[in-house]
Amino acid sequence: MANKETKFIDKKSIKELVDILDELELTKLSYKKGDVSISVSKGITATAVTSMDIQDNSLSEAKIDVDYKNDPRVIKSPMVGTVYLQPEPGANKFINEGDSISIGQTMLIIEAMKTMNPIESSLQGKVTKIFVQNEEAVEFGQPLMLIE
Amino acid sequence: MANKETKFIDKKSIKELVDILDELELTKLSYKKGDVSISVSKGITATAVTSMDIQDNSLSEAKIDVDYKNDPRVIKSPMVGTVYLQPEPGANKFINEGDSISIGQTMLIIEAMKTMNPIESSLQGKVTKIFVQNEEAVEFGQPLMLIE
Amino acid sequence: MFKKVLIANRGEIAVRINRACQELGILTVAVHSEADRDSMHVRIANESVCIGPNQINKSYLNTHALIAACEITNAEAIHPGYGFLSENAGFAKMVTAHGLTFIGPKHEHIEKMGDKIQAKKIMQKLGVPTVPGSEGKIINIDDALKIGSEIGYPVLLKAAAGGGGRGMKVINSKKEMCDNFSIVRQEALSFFGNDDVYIEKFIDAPRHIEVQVIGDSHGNFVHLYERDCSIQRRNQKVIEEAVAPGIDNEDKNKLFKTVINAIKEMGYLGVGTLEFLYHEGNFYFMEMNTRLQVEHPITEMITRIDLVREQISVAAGEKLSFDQTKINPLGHSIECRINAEDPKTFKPSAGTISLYHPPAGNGIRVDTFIYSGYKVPHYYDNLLAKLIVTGRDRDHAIRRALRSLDEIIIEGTVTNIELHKKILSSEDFKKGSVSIKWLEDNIETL
Amino acid sequence: MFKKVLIANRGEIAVRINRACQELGILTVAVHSEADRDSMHVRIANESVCIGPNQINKSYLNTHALIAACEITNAEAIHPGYGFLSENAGFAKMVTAHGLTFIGPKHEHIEKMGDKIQAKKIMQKLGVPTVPGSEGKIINIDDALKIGSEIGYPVLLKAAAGGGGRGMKVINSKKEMCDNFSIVRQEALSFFGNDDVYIEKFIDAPRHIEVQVIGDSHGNFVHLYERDCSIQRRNQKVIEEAVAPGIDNEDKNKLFKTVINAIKEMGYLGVGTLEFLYHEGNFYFMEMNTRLQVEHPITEMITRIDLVREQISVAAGEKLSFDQTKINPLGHSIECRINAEDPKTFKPSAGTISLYHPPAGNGIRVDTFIYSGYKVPHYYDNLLAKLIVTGRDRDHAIRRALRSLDEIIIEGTVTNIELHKKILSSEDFKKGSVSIKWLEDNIETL
Repeated sequence: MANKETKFIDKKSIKELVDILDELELTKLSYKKGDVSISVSKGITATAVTSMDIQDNSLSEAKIDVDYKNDPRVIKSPMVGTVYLQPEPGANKFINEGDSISIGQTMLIIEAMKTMNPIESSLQGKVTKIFVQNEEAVEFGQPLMLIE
Repeated sequence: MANKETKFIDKKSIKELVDILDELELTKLSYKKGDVSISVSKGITATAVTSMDIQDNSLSEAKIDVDYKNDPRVIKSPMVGTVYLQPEPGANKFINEGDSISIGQTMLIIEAMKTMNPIESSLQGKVTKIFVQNEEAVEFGQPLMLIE
Repeated sequence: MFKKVLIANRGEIAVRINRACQELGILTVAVHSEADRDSMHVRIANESVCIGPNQINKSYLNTHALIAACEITNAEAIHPGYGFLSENAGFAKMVTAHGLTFIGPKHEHIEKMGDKIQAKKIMQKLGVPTVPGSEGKIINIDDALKIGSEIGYPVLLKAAAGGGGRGMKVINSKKEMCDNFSIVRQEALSFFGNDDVYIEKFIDAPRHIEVQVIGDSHGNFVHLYERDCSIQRRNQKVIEEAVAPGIDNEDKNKLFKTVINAIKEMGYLGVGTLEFLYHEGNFYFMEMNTRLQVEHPITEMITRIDLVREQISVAAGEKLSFDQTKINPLGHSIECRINAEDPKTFKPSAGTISLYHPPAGNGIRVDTFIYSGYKVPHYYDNLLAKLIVTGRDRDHAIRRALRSLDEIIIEGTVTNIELHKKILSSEDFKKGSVSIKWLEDNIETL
Repeated sequence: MFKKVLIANRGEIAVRINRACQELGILTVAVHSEADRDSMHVRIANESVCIGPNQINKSYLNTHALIAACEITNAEAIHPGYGFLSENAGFAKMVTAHGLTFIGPKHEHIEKMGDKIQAKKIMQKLGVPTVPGSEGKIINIDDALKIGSEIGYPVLLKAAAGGGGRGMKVINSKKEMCDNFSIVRQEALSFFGNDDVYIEKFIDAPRHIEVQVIGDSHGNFVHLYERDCSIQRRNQKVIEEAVAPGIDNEDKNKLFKTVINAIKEMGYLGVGTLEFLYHEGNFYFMEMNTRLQVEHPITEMITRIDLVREQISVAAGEKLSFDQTKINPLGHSIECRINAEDPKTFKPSAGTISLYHPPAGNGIRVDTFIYSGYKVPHYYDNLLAKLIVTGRDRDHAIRRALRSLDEIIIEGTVTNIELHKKILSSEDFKKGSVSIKWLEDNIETL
């Protein structure tokens, strides 16, 4: 018994502190009483990422609200290329804001390597926003249309 | 009841500190009372300073509890040099742990540039700790004695 | 000169190429996968295009997306870096077909040197020393046994389409040849889609010596001396140095002469590296890499030639800015490849770099793409940084490397920094001239 | 060679010297004030000693503490760096008297060159071209007027003990001489504790050209070409380059000859710099700095000589590792002094460096002591880092500097990085050969 009392490492107290750390969502907790002191930390926090963001040179980032990037209602560009909103110069647009669209319907064309690629809608609903202009260059993953 | 009194970790106080931490929008809060000290941290931690601390090459840091650095009861070295605890080899020490000391009394000698510099106490009281060994090298600001 | 160049790569080499372009006044287009949006090569480029999702075959190997990215940005040329599409003759051809410039050799040279059997034949014909072996591919066991007897066991049985140390087996006897011949062909087929194999004399414990060359389209061909890349683990280079310690100058000059003659005969364009095994005073051609090497900076340091700048210039049709007489190597340079890997298991690691502090000062160059706060994606290779140190001589360079490795701080991921320290502190390394087997044989006791 | 050296300095130069020592296999002792406990020079040294509180006169200028620190650590030599005690003849003498080695010239040379009148006389005698002026100090107005008439107005009235641009006044006429003579003497007395003044021809809008020299104790004396330090603000150098653009080689070689002759006659030991004004093809000796210069790295880059290494070696009694024939400058190198200062008011700044990311790659060297998380103390000077870029020619070096300045990130304190970009982008700078007045005249419109 006496032996147990004098055990160097008090794992129980450490565990208890970690539980408190978790519960109170702390990053660091130090505790000292008498000649025992324990300090526990969790979760490295990286601060530099945003600091490094000194320039934004991507094609889309500046123009498109970044929130749409992960919006499931948004159809994003499956390829790099140039957007055409109508089948040929002078023709009507495939789709206008406010139009309804069905799955499989051509929404626009992306030209890449001299090839015209019709892009079909994977969603059904009303086109509430078209993010791209005619003849605009788009990159992979760039939001094209919002369908609600 | 008695068991509760002597419980090692005082979770209630930790919680209270975290509440204060949150309320005052702090990232770190340390508290010390008697022999208990608690430190809690949250959010962004500037990790670089301590992270850089990969080696400790100073003369004193490793040996002296860093807490004593700012303790007003401690007399620190006013110069760089070599400590002598007695006036000459074989003689009695100027002072021993447990002795009383008065202001102006020589506590030790520091040799620098072949000159013996008697170091006098600026405090009065009982010498409870002598941090330095005979012939030990000391740097500026290094704790010499604790006087209570 | 080009007005705008697209850099079809990522990581430290994309950063390296970006810098060379900007110093030439060329605008740059970075391409990136979705995972690499925050990567350094994207940040420092003039423009960037996301070309696909995280998987390399859908992004960095996506030839159509790369051409399309040139189209929408009006980039005139593509620099492929190393790895990825850099030695893909089909891509080089495609780039040219689209009226763009591929910053690299002509696609015929990529193709010829990509086939190891053909490459060896060509070099042999051009007077470059090669490993004794079969004249070409071996299709039946009888021929294999005949050649085995001729050059004497042990021999190497190699897949023609292999490379980087894969697709080869040491055969010690007639019996082993009989046992393994069809197995190796089978493996070659399944790994490389081609069951052509050939036989070479097996050279035990050689050194890896390679010669850097460059050619322009005006008939100028220069070698930039050699590099020693013998410090390897599982055929991956760990430390490289220039020049190679302890090799007779006369032997080297003789080799350089045959090498220059060969690339002149080929009409080679751009940078290239001829890799040799070196054993007991003899060089044996292994293969030619028709691209920039990871370890090109050590050659830059001792020759004071910016290889990437010259590579871009000659691709744009300009003359080399120097000739052979200007190449007088000075000092000694060592490169340590700093990988994110477990020091015990050597498994690649990832994670967020919570703190990065590079070594600095006289003679130190660090080529990297990491920064404090950068999240290293686990999709790509694990080279974090190249520490390149240059000193007045080999001993000085080693000391400089050691003090630099003491200074560097990379937190948030495990690295092989300690391994580098151990290698550079070892007596064997200090003496120089270790073989390509040395690191594997000694790694436990370093 | 020394076993252990104490570095009596802080900041980037202490880090620089520490690296040179460690590369020579010498153990290092850092000294520091209480404020500098976390400073980089303390972290990378083998040992450290706290020598006093924050004020420099109680710590870095505390000669007794420095000697005592050598005693307790058994350091055999003291490297003073630049500034602080580096040109204090008394300290050099004291160090020697204690059986230690002062890594610098003999104290007699420090003393002689520290007195500007005496220095000029000595150099004149040794054939070095000087500014026409009084042979020595002027003690009365009659002599002042006589010399003013002889050399012709405008003239400079200078304090013998002045330096760094302080203690001097332009005198445009006889009347101004009468009005100002006693005022300048009075100021000299109160600033420098010495009212000796002398008169020199005033050279309007010259360039600042300086020559790097080194000597050993075996009779070897070498010059390492020149640096152009004309980009100055309030007599503080901002950008330096090597070699100086647009100066006739024959004129330079003639100058180097007289310089080498002079330091040979002196029996000069260690590194030193002779500063000249350059105007219309003529050089005029200003002063000699008997220590390492802040801008020594640009000379290192173009000559490939490690000046600090050589400085330590010759102080230890060794021979220079090279002779004049080995010094063939290659390429062009530029140093930008990155200061913590307000870009509008130029006031020194302090603060915690929340993020530091240096530029890197081919041709880039950064000498610094800052790191992410470092708290810059406000007690000391505000030089944070020296960005040293080297290219194949001046134009390449300028482009390299510009791309590096785009890459560097220092957050948490204001810096003069934008000023450097403006200077390097200006047409005047690109053309070369601006005068020491150029920056001040153009700073508003850059």
